[in-house]
Amino acid sequence: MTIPAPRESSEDVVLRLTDVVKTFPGVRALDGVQLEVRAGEVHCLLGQNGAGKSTLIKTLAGVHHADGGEITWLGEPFAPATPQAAMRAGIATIYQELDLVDDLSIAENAFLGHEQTRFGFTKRRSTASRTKEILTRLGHGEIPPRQAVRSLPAAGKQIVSMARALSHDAKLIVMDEPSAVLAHDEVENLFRIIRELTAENIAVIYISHRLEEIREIGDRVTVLKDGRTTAANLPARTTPTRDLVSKMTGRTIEYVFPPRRTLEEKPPLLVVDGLTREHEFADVSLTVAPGEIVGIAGLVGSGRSELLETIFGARRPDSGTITLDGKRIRSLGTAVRKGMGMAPEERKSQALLLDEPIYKNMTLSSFSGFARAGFTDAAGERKAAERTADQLELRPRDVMRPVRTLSGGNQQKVVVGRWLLGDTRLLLLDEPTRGVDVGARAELYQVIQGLAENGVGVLLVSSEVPEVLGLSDRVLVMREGRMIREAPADQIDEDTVLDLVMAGSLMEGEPA
Amino acid sequence: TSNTPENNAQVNTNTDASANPNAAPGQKVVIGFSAPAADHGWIAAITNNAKAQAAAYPDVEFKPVEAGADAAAQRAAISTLISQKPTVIVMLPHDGKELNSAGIEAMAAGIPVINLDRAFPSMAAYRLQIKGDNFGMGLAAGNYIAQQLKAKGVSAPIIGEIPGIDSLELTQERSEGFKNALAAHGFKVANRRPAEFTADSGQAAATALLQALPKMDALWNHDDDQGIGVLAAIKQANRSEFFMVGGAGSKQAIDAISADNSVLKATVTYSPSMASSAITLARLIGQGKGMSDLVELQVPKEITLASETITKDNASQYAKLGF
Amino acid sequence: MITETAPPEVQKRSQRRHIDDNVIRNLGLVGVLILLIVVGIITKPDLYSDPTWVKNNFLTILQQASAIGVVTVGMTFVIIGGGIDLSVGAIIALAGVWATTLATQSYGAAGMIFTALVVGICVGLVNGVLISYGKLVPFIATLAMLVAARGLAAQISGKQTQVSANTTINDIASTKLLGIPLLVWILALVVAAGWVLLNRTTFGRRTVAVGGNPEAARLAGINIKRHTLLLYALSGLCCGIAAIMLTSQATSAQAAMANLYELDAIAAAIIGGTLLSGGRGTIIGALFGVLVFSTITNLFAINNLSTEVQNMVKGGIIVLAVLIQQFRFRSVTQLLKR
Amino acid sequence: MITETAPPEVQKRSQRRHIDDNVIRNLGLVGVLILLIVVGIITKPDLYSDPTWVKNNFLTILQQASAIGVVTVGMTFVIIGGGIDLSVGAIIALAGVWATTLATQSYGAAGMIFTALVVGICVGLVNGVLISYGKLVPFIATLAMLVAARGLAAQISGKQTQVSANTTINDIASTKLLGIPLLVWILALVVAAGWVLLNRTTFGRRTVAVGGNPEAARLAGINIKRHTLLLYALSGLCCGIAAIMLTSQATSAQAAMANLYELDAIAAAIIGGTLLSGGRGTIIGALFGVLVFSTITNLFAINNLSTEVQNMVKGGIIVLAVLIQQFRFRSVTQLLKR
Ligand SMILES: Nc1ncnc2c1ncn2[C@@H]1O[C@H](COP(=O)(O)OP(=O)(O)OP(=O)(O)O)[C@@H](O)[C@H]1O
Ligand SMILES: Nc1ncnc2c1ncn2[C@@H]1O[C@H](COP(=O)(O)OP(=O)(O)OP(=O)(O)O)[C@@H](O)[C@H]1O
Ligand SMILES: O[C@@H]1[C@@H](O)[C@H](O)OC[C@H]1O
Ligand SMILES: [Mg+2]
Ligand SMILES: [Mg+2]
Repeated sequence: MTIPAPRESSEDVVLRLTDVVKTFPGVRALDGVQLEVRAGEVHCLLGQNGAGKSTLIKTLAGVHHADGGEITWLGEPFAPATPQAAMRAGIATIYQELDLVDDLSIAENAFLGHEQTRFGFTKRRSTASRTKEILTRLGHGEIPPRQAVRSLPAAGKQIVSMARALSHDAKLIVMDEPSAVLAHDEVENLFRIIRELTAENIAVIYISHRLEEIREIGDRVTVLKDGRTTAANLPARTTPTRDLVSKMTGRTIEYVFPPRRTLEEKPPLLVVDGLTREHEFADVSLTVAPGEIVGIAGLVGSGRSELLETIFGARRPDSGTITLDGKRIRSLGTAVRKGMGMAPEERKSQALLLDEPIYKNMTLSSFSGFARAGFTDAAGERKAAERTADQLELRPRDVMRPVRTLSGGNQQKVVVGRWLLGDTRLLLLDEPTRGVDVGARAELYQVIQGLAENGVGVLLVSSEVPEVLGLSDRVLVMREGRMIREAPADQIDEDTVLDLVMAGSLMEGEPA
Repeated sequence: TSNTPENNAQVNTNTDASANPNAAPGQKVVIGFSAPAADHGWIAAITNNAKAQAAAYPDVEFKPVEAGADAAAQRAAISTLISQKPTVIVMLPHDGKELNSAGIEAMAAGIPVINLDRAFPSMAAYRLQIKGDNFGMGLAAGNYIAQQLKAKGVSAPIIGEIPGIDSLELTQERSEGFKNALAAHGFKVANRRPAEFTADSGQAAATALLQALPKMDALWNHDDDQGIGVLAAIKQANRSEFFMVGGAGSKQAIDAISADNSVLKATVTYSPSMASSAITLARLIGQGKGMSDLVELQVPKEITLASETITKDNASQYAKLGF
Repeated sequence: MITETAPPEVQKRSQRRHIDDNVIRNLGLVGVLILLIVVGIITKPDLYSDPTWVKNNFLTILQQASAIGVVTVGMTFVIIGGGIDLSVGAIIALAGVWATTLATQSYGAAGMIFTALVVGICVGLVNGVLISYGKLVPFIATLAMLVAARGLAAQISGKQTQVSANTTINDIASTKLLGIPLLVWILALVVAAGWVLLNRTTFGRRTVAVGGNPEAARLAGINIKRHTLLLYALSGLCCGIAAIMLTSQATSAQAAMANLYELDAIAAAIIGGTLLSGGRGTIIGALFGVLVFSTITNLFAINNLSTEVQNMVKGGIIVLAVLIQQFRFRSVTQLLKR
Repeated sequence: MITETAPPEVQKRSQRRHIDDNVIRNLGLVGVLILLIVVGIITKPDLYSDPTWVKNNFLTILQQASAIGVVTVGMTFVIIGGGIDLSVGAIIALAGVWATTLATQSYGAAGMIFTALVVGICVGLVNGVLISYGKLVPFIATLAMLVAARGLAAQISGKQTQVSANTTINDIASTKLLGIPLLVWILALVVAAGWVLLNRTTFGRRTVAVGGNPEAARLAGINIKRHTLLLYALSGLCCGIAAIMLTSQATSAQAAMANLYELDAIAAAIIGGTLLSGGRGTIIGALFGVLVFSTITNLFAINNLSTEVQNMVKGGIIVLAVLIQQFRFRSVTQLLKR
């Protein structure tokens, strides 16, 4: 594999990695990485789930220690022993898994590990005011620094993570999938901040699975595959998607949605009528027909997750009814028995038993079905799981592996696969492609469509408007807990949805 | 009780063969010994006394086995001991009823068992039973208190009681005896706060009791070791309107009684010297001898020590017997 | 219908790997056991030179482990399911005392056994209700039960040691089947049943799910409240069985019996590889954990160590056992991965 | 530089909410305390009609809570930091016994206090090393220490109750300052210091981080191992202080002292709102937890309840206390959310 040599050996290169290797027991996570980052640029890292992006940045951050290769930072050899050393050297990191302490305040989180103190006592006032400054800079001056992080939604937490990175006097800020939990407008806000940073000659390493973002904010792209650099310093705006994807996956996958099918009219499978939960959503009515994919678009915090969970019976509605196939759903137990399934928003905390093998995770809701007289049928479960793994192109296909060892995208497939095993007739999907790489994403789309073709109704929540539009037959737009618009997917476009979602107030009179 | 090393007066040193023919060295006796792990002074004294008494006889080999933390552990220890075939076994069981079967097992194996302090219910489980009189101890305490109060002319006295570990049967027996003695005089216990035979638990129980009874006339504390804490609590609460009776007869308590500078005016004995006697008698049983002052050729089957009442007047006599 | 796909090499290897975590942990414990026995042989060669004694000693160790072993099986389920049961000792006492009241004894052995089991299950159910429906932290709910059940046991027994006059019950402890004590058979049976229940039934699968990730279990349609309830009832049942075993061994029961069994059972389960935070654990590991403790006790007994030295050494051995286990665990895993 | 674009609302309601969680929890406990006192007044109106008695009773409750209160402060730190310390009672015994040997007593009060504190800290450090560097589960490491330290204490004391002949030490328990017992002042001091340490210092904030999200703490550059070590040393220090307090109260020390303090301290911390899984807890809550227990004991004493009834009722009260707390907690939170 030939790697294009750096085009210029200018002095403004702040970070250079040569042949960096990092092995975990049994896994060679980094297997010869080359990377070159210049001051003031946004350098994007691209790669499939499990390619080694997070491992790479953790090596830079002093969390992991490289087993081989060379790192130069500001012209000096660099091997940070601890996260603190890296931070002191001027490298701040926003980690992929939110790294906040729920019971500390926002200000305390921002300055955790480098607290402002006098004789060991925390200087609370100045910590709070400095945090406030940073939050204001981040466009969120309204967040009170003394509030506990626990009370923030995911997007708010992401902002605190950014505030923490900015609380250091950094020359390089590494961002590992910062946009994964952000809504469209929040991403714009993030980009504004990144531009301010680079204007100050601060370098940014930006990781995302969303190619459009890389086009918009990135300067150069380095692609990782299986722990190796397969392409370095590609121009972010002009490199054709086809090339990027093939460098990442070794294949050419079209990052497109499967062709739309024609739906036959059928009586609805799911009927939701006047569903309300105080402070979350109000008076939501919707239907899903067999074989139909209904997408819900909306901002983060608009109450979509809560709506799905309520439909699934995991939360009790204040009022309204849920009917599946003419039968009222009043509890989660009946929902599952009647053929409803849900892939929740937070894979790790809501869906997976990370230390259990893949097949047991897949059969988590159906193992009783395999069992005879209460005795489980492990072989049967394994076979079925293997079939599903094939169907989903799960990698690795080995269903005995603990789920923990899978990359994010593949973990998501396991969650979806769970509901392919029973006879699921209605599938609720909450952000099914969050953190999932381009290749896996395309596969998931195929699977979802395949399900629909087999008559399964799908209710999909996604913060990515193109995904909602591309995948759904019908689109619902939700804002502040209310359905404000419903339209067939081919009669609504991205701009309209975004307008509805954000400047929604202008549309108040619009029919739902 | 005290951390002062000293000579042990609880041991029978009358081993001069000229004066006492039983003391003449005889055939060798291996005495297996098992008592619960010491968690307070009295039990510690039991083990120490047994050991010291055995050492006083040249013809005795002392084989102690640790009885561990509970009845199950002691059963296991006894099994091990039986397999080693000692001449006799001296056993202070965790609980007489729970170890009854162990006694039977040893007797069946041809090893005479000396049941110390906590009684086996079955006569077949022991050759000799030597124990203190728990009921009698309560009785003695109750009688002393009643007499004193009568003498003072108190008609409706407020009497407190601080027993030891309340779930033990021996505690129940003591309290029963106490209750009976008081009832004979028309008195009753106003408040009863159990401790755990330890000084800190004694302090806590006494503090609670003193709080519950703002005025008190008499107090019986079952155990002198926990009494250290009880006395401390009384002092801390600045109380002195009542008198107190102890239990067991520790050195510390006897000294305090003779000094007469605290509320402690008496203690009723339950002496760990019974362990020394048990060893002496075990030796005789092992050698097939009787007690020389008695006509009988063999040691009797049951001996119950009388609970004596130590007061200022006779304290000097008991001073050396305090443990 | 059944298609036989040739499994790829990778699969075989990793299949072994996953299972091996537990196996290696257990191997570590077996190593500790062997070490303890070797120390026994070195310190007491005379005893160990007698084959009959060795056999008997082995059975004694097992027998001493039997009641606490049964309790530990129940405890392991509760912990894997994300809970903890501090009341096991108290439940045993209550069940034992209740089964040996004169009234109960008048119904004979069957009545006594029935009573012990029912009392155990019922107390377990109360724990379960408090925890799953009352939303009490398991630690607090079962601590409250510990206190209350011992109180009730003292009340029922009048703080007396209640002697069992029932020879059938008393004989359980002395009966042997095929040369092996009945109590050991009971332990074997409970361990086997526990193993099957955990590894081969839907109940076991739910237990792992509920303890490993309650939210995921709930969203997969598992009724976690009911399951939690059942787990505590199961632990209560094990206590009921243990109550009969202990009553038979002591031919009596009393309110203070099975003192601190909760600590022993929890410790054995954890040493056996059960995660205190739930979601992972093995029955065989728990059994080994119990055996380690009962072998330590045996070693002390044959060497007649004084209690205080015993305790000091025991603390050291526990630490050592876990360290050995960890050491083997890591290094062997590394080796296998190569 | 700072551009003020209209920010999207990521953040909406109730910044009061978090602080209130704790305050409300504590209010619940205050409610329970008041309830207990009211029951006392109803059942013993004669006693409660005497103001001097009421004052004394109040001080007695505090005084009896003082040693266990100090231990609970240390325990709360350990639990918030994601651990548990089962050895507190044993450390107290060892520190107490060591401080009252004849040799130590010959160095006078200062020597005794110094010894108790140093023993406490050292044992705590051993716990900490085993847990953070030896990677032992805290439950197992401190359980092993429980056993070993009590063994060592028995060895040192020769299983005797060691009487303190030092009047300075013995007087601590009977001294009053401004009408309030010195022991209560010590408790107040430790609680205040604990509160400041937890809420106003980096040490405290890092404790929350280490227990709440160890990975995040590590990524923030906190030395988790060293911090864990310090937490156990802190708990050991609290035990050393408590050892002196108890020794002074009982004018003696022995190997069995402070029996089961571990359970009491853990229970008080949890009832006070500390999460057993770490990351959350309050010192004030822990204090209230201790006070609830010591008030219950007081209520039982003035009503002369028998041990067995006491225990049964106590179990019930614990459950009730937590339920009341939960109830208030939920409903008030709901109110605030409106
Ligand atoms: N601590 C660890 N121990 C063992 N294996 C690890 C560890 N961390 C990462 N890995 C493995 O290293 C490989 C690279 O993982 P990494 O998290 O760097 O991928 P990534 O490119 O960030 O993926 P994603 O896009 O899903 O975040 C994966 O196979 C992963 O399973
Ligand atoms: N600042 C805040 N403080 C407390 N709760 C908040 C705050 N912001 C939002 N929430 C809560 O978050 C919930 C909605 O958040 P959530 O992000 O899950 O919505 P969503 O529409 O499902 O978005 P997504 O699909 O991205 O998950 C609401 O119930 C709201 O009460
Ligand atoms: O342990 C008990 C002891 O403390 C008490 O004083 O006397 C009887 C003993 O069994
Ligand atoms: Mg990653
Ligand atoms: Mg959501």
